[in-house]
Amino acid sequence: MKLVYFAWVRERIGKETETVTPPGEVETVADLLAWLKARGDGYAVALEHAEVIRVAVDHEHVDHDAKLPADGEVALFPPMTGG
Amino acid sequence: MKLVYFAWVRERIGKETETVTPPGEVETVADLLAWLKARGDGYAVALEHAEVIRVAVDHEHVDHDAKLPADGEVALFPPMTGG
Amino acid sequence: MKNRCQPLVRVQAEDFDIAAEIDRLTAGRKDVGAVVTFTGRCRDEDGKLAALELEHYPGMAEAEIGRIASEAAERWPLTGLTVIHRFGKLLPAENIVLVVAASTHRKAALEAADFLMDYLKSRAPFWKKEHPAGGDTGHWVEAKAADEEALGRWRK
Amino acid sequence: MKNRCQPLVRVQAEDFDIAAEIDRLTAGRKDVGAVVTFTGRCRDEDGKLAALELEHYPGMAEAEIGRIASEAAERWPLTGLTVIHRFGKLLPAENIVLVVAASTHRKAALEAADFLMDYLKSRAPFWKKEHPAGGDTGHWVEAKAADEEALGRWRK
Repeated sequence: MKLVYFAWVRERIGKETETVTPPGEVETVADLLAWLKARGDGYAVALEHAEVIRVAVDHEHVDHDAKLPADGEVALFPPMTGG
Repeated sequence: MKLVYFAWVRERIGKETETVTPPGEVETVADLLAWLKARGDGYAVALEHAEVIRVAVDHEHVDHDAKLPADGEVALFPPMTGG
Repeated sequence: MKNRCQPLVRVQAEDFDIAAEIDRLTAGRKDVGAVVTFTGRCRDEDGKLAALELEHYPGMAEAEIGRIASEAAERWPLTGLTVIHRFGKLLPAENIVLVVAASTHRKAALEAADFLMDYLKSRAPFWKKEHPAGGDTGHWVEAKAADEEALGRWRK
Repeated sequence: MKNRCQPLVRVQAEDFDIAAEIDRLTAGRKDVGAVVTFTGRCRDEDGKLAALELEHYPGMAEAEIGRIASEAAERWPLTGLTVIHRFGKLLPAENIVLVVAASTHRKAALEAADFLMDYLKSRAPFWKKEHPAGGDTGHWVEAKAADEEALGRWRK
């Protein structure tokens, strides 16, 4: 699974993208966020308030209770401030 | 008192402007419309439905119960269709 | 509102230049976060309309648009406001009216433009005569009850 | 709506030309009665801001704006719709975003532009970093609850 990060999520985790293979019990977006948070300091800071993190799967917004795709690109980012 | 007419009010009355001196009992805009209506065929047609006629005194919209000015420019026209 | 902008109002036969009017309100300004333009244009009504003739009340047209624009400048914190209304004979695809509203934040500019258009429709002394394709005699456009009702949204 | 227009969406670093974008939706067209443009610009916040950096999610930015624009084209009878969003470093007085909505009647164009801006603010994957005057380190702009709440107006 390819992960991509934007804005302060990217800065706190310290990388733009990475490929991960979460264990089988990581089924939903919320599971993924919890699993990533335990991976180290940068992740812990970036995902401290996991509920505000927005997630897109293959370029589409998804809720935290959405099932993760078997494969594809999962993006994590702060609330958007465009326009 | 100078009267000016626009759009179909102007076309039906058959003139753009005229100066009139209504009798003393013509005190309000409604009085003026009633008095004009009796002046001839064009006026009768133009002012048949006097309630829809819009009136401005010296370039400002006024209601039909407004007092007429001693002097000045009184304009009669249909509901506006600008914009 | 103390720092309300001074609206620019023009009533003219000639066309206007939208880009130039935006520039007038924004050039060199670092406090303008949002610019809204509304352009009203002459339609041909599926080929049924050959031209539109816009009669206006000179003097009152400028004064009334000025009053409407000043009210908008009092109600919304605008950094600039321009209203241009044309008169005379206009062909399909020609511009009729332009509103440019500039402000720090987006809602003020959008609402002010919306308000201006509602009031121009029902309060500015202009009357449209439609000249049908085929040369038949023109007829005056009737005011729509919906246009008058639209003003109700803005009454405080 | 069967005859819905095909929106044009662009995500780019370079500036846009508002007049050219209006022309694209109106040139030679006799069925367009109203054109609304909304331009979002970079403000200097009374001199406190030196620049704005706009990060975006390439690919998703175009896709998400396309979805928002398509929804607008379904909800309102537009004759044309263009959305351009810039990214990269922008200075005060520079343009950030442009929406051009064209329609037969005025309300559709105004409401569609309003809808587009509300959704772009809260759904398009762009993030603003403010670089303060004086060279201090930049900070990410926080999303406003009011922007999220603004979407409620459009829920059917």
